[in-house]
Amino acid sequence: MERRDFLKISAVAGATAALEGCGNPDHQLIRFVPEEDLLPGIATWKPSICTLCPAGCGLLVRVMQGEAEVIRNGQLGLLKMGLAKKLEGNPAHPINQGKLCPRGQAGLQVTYHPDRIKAPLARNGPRGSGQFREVSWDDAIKQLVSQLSDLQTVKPAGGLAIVTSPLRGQKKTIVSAFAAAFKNSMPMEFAFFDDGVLRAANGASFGHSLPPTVDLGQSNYVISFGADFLGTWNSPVAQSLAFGHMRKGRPGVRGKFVQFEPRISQTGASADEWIPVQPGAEGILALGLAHVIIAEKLRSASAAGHAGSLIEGWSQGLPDYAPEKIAAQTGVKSETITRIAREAAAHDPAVALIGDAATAQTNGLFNALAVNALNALLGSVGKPGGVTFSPSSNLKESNLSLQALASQINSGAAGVKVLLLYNANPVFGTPAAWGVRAALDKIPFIASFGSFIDDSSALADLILPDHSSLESWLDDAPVSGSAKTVVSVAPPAMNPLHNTRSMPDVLLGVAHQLGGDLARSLPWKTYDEAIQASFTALYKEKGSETAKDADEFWKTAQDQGGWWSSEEVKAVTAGGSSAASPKTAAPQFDGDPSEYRFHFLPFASQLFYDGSLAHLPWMQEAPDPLSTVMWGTWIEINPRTAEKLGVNQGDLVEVASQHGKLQAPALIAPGIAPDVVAMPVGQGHENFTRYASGRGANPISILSPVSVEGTGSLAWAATRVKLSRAGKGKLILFGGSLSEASPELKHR
Amino acid sequence: MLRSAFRVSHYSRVAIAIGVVVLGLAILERVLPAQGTGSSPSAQSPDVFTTAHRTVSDSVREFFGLREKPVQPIAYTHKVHLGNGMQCTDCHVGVDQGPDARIPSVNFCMTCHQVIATDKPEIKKLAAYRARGEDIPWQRVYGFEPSAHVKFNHAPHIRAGVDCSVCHGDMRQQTVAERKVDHTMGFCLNCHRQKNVSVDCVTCHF
Amino acid sequence: MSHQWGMAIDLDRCTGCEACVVACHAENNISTVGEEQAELRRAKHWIRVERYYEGEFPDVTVKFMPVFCQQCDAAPCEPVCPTFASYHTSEGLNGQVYNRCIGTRYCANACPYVVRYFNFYNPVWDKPLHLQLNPDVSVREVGVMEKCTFCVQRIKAGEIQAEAEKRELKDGAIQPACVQSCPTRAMVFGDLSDPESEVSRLAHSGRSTKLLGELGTRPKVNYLPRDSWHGNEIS
Amino acid sequence: MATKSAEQITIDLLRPLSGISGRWAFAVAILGGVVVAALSAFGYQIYAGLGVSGLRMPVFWGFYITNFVFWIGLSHAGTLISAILRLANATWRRPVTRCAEVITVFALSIGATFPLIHLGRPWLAFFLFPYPSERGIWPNIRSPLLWDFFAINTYLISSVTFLLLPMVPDFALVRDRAEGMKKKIYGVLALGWTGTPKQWHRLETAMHIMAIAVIPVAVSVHSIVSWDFAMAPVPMWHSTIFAPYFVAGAIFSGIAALILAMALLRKFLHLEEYLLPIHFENLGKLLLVMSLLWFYFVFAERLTAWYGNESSEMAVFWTTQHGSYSPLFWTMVCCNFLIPFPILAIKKLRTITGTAIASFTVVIGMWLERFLIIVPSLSHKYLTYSWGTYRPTWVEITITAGTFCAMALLYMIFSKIVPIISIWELKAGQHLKTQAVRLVVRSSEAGAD
Repeated sequence: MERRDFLKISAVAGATAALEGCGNPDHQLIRFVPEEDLLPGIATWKPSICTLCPAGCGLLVRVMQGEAEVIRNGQLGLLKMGLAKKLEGNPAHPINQGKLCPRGQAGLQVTYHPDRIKAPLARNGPRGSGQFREVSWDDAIKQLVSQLSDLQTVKPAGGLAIVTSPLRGQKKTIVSAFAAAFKNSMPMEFAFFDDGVLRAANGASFGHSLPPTVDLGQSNYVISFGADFLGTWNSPVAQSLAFGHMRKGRPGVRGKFVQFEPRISQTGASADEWIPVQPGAEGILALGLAHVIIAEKLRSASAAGHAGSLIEGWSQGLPDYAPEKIAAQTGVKSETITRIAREAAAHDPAVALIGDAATAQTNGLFNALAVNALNALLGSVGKPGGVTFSPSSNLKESNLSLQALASQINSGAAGVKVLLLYNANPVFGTPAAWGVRAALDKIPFIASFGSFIDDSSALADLILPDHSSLESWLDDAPVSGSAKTVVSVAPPAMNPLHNTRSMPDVLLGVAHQLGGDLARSLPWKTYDEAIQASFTALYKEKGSETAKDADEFWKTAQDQGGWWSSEEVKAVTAGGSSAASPKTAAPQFDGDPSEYRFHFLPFASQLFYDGSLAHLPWMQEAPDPLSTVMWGTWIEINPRTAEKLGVNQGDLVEVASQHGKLQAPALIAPGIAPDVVAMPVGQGHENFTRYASGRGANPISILSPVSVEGTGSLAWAATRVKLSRAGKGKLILFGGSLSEASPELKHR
Repeated sequence: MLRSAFRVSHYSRVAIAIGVVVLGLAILERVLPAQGTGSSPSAQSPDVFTTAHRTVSDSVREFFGLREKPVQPIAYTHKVHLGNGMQCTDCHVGVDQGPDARIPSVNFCMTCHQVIATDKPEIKKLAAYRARGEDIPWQRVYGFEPSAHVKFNHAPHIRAGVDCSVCHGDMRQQTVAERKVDHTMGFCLNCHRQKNVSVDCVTCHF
Repeated sequence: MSHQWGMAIDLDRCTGCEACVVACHAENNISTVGEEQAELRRAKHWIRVERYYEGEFPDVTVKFMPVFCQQCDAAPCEPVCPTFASYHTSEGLNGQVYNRCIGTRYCANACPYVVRYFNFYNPVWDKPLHLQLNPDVSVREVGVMEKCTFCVQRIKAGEIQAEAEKRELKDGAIQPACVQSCPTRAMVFGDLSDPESEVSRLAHSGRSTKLLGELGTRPKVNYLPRDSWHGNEIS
Repeated sequence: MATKSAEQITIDLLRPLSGISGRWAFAVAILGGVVVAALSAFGYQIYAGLGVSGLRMPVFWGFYITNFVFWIGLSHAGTLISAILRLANATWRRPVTRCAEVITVFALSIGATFPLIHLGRPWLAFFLFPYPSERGIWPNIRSPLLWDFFAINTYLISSVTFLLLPMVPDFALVRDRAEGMKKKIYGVLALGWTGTPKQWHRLETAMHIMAIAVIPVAVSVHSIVSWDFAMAPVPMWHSTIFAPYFVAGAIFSGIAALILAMALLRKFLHLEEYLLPIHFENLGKLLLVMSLLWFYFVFAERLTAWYGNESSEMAVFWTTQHGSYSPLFWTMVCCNFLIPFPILAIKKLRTITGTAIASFTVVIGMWLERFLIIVPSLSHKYLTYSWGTYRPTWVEITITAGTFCAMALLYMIFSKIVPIISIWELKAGQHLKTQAVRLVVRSSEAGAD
């Protein structure tokens, strides 16, 4: 929104308008007959579900009557309709109990975004040119059907790839069933911040391949290894609620919170003790703590059970992990290690959690297993104030990784003829080194269900815009954040603004046109039918005590936003698989330390999460909690390092890895290790609406393609980089100063 | 030279000059979209919403409180409807529950006018709207300028037993609704003072 | 005795997550000014989370502090306004009457907390973003000062509702958007004139402090500073 | 001054009124151009919004208020000085007073426009007038801005009267020597002055009353201007020293402006025989005193702030002392003290050129002073998180330049319409002198007997 331009452009527009002598355009628009019966000025609150991150918080949507410009049977006009005015947490929902994070609240702007795709689009001009023409839904679906029916022939020309965000509930059922009906189909779920490592580790240690639910509220001592659990990790709202309770919710009791990480995160900022640790050394540190606890007989090694047995030398009391031995490697003083270990052991229940960068090192799995073992040793698994696992719902891990697929396509090993994209932006979310972009170019037909033209859907041949989450039926089964079993459901909170259709409905429609096994495997006509079916099943299984029949069960679920078990399910550790744990404790880094002198630490932006929210003006203009940066990105550098490099606040800095380089303004802050530079994920979209396109740089693009040993996940914290000053940059800060003591006073 | 400055012919020239300037300003005023004056050029572009007026003239008009008389698409007569024993709240639903009174939609009218007085020209208009699937583009009669920042709420006034006619005139006497009462701040304050209810600014302005 | 609305913020709970900031934008029709204006430091955040680093690596600590209009009882912003656009309401709020404001910006200079925000231009929403605008809150125009109102629209709605139902207002029945959203329940809103209310309890707890209290502005927002760990220390 | 004949004086001083030189017209054109530019800049600001200025959080007052204080300060040149000189019956004042009083009227009217220019919604400025309305809302009398509003209006009215009164006989003089339209106009302005002793008597008493009345008004005006700042709890603003500090500064800059004006008039209107070195000499001495006084005030203010060592004040203190604003600060000190002091202190240098140079630097210095009072304090308030900075835009700069040109323009036009030196007062001076001579002669004769 360039002011000056406004002045120029619209002065002209104004002139013409005035000369034509026409009045306010609104007056010329016809008014359609209202479709719903609402009282003006009176708000109604409708339950919904937040779909912006995997936490799956419950929403209440404030709906009021308003007048919107809509298109009805090809004509533009004004329609009095219920409009979502505000998103708040659903107080009844066990995950977020009426609270909501900034991202969740900004979800409102997704629905009303000026650059939302308003109708199905077909590519018009060369791929990636961003030229599309509007088509009718019938034509669009016909096109998709014809493409897919080719794949159903006896000898298909190629496979069907479906790349989606991690799905749950009936959406997942529908997508997998749809994929299953094709000969060689490759459904895969992609998210940059995936929890694959945690799932693997928890599966191995405790037999639950799920992210943990941490009962912080009851805990007296919390040790977090790099997990930004108050900001973006896992189920932040649930964890924030619990954190508040841990701090001040229990009269006379205040738990301690220690954070180990190389760069102070928003979560680390709230820690009682923030202790920098060498990147990738978290596991070693955890075992160091375990060593002290065992050595000082504060707990017996056997207490750790299976989780401990996965760690080499556990039964011998981890001789290699004596504090003084690991002090250098971890960068943490041995006495600190000892002290923390003693405090943790002395303050039952104590709990350790790990996430984010700590699990995104080459040794991420080892780190996670080590922390699991520490938890087990502290006896905090499946106990109040410890980690529990909500009973798993339908979660089928997709076997194939996007990296593998891309390389197969590029090498010609796999022939993918049709790609369906839903809620995933692989072009933005994968390192350039994966070659996803090239792979997409090789795919003859790409259909996207996206609501926006983003870096990936810009390459699509067909765009079938999905409803916004407020306009569509939703169901979800959160896997973390509450010890209760939670199955959320929500009818549409408002009527669609544009000519869009819900993705599952489109798939079901296509399935029925294709017929055959596919149609049989998807018996429902619409998504809500599918959801209702799942709730009928749920009623048979669990619901009988809460409702007299399936219909009532279904009704109440819709009214309160889902169904949740009354009792808290304490999932006990089910032995766990004897997956061979990785032997190597030490992390590997891509790049020769002598040349690439700095660890490159991307981190989830509190406002943009993984970048999927960079198109929301509220998120762009809200100051980042720590840097206070608005409308841009930055590279966080330790003051001493900056001094050595001759870099000042706001200078443009070039960051180069072995796989690419980028430029961003420097932010000089004390909370980061001198040998680490950090950069938020989220900005740097080539193509993502007027608010995010071409803004800042994307750290993911320069990451090395190494993956976490023993899993398919990307080791996104394992890249080394070199820095150089590249001139003056632009850094928009909301905060005037770093510290309360005014710098001017130094002169005294 | 100084003397020459006062020759009459000079005056005429001055007069002409002034005339030209005034004219120029007038033209500018028409075409220039005002911004600071409460109106932004962007108001011209249909794809942004702003508090701005569309032209300087708009803002000037509002500044002096000039409002043109609303012209209703259908000559709805309150007189007849109320005469037939209908109540205000029959159509203006919600007035006793919330801030605004509902203006009935074409469907609502047609519930009766399916059968009643279907031959009358105005009712034919009504039916035509319904047939086209359009709602009736009623024009506002009352209502505060946005720049007044008044947040009026009907419900408490109804509950306090203030009769509709106090603020809207006696609709029994009106056919098409007219602005019988001028909703100035003074008008509101008088009543608030008499009934000694709050005259705190934030009671209405927020 | 009329209500005296006040707030208490437990900084030991606050995690600087900014939920309150976005909640406020959503509730109060605060426009986003865009990159160019943000660079000129004209972004409007009625509530902002102030962040202060202390110490140098590796001994770094960070303080978060949500700062917004403190609704002072002795507010410097009120007497200086020549038109009564900024004035003290009967319920102890610092009222801001937009239609009275002529934009002297004197109030903003007088305010020691720098929590008053000025509309340097008319706000602009790219359609259809404007459909989100809250009809219960004014949309301010150019040249007008604006600031946190303690969500007066919610207070009014609450009072009208209670009056309609012929009942007393319950403590916690009214919540400003920021308080409602706060994921750690760090913010508590209520009636300071009611000694039973949660906010009074916190305000009179030993921990309560006032921001720049030494200036004698008598703010109605109470800050409970970050606590330290009292567990049995081990050497 | 070599005693001139009354006729000669009249001719000399009326000369500027007849005829317009090309140079004059050219200058007017240039200045007028800038003024028009400034006006259109203001128009653009109203049209586009205050955003076109460089104001931002937390600096909500910038160039406009700086100019406001500066011009109001300048206005203390005339009325105050001439009033004091009248009461002190300093004979050398006679050629000076009118140039001085004119400065007051113009500077004041220019200064008074700035509160309007700086408003976010200038079209609502009428809210400041106390007028009865159905709303039953009056302006807030607790607000220093309202005090300003009244004080400035009072001052404007009184100083206009103070200027006009002694102009009446001169208008009559012009009337008597003109014919046609010109005669008519000046006839009206002369208010039927015929020069009867009665009229002379009334004029003298009126002038005396005005002279006494206007001094407290002038003092109050600038005290109130200072209270616009001193009343707000802003670091380095909230200080008791401000009122006298501002008044002193005002007179300081006022005298400087007066000297400058006189120097220019002398040069361009060829008044060498009327504006004599002695006048500059005396005013120079006054300026010297004020310069010392100014330095004393600044020193006192800074010392107490520094000694008090109150952290919020220190932030402002250091940012001006050797922070980002220090270049401006030290320039100000040079302009207001280090340069003018020696020039004015050393008798050799206290020449017309000398005093003119000194005055020039002082005018600049005093403008900077006002800027440095306003901006650094606002940009460094209590919460460091809210600290900011300020850069003016072309709009503010144009408008500022415009006001300086407007001043010059008004002055030039005035000097073409009214004798810039009070003719009758000068004659009166002459008269007294000759009388004095006669007395001396008589007494010597008497002594001879």
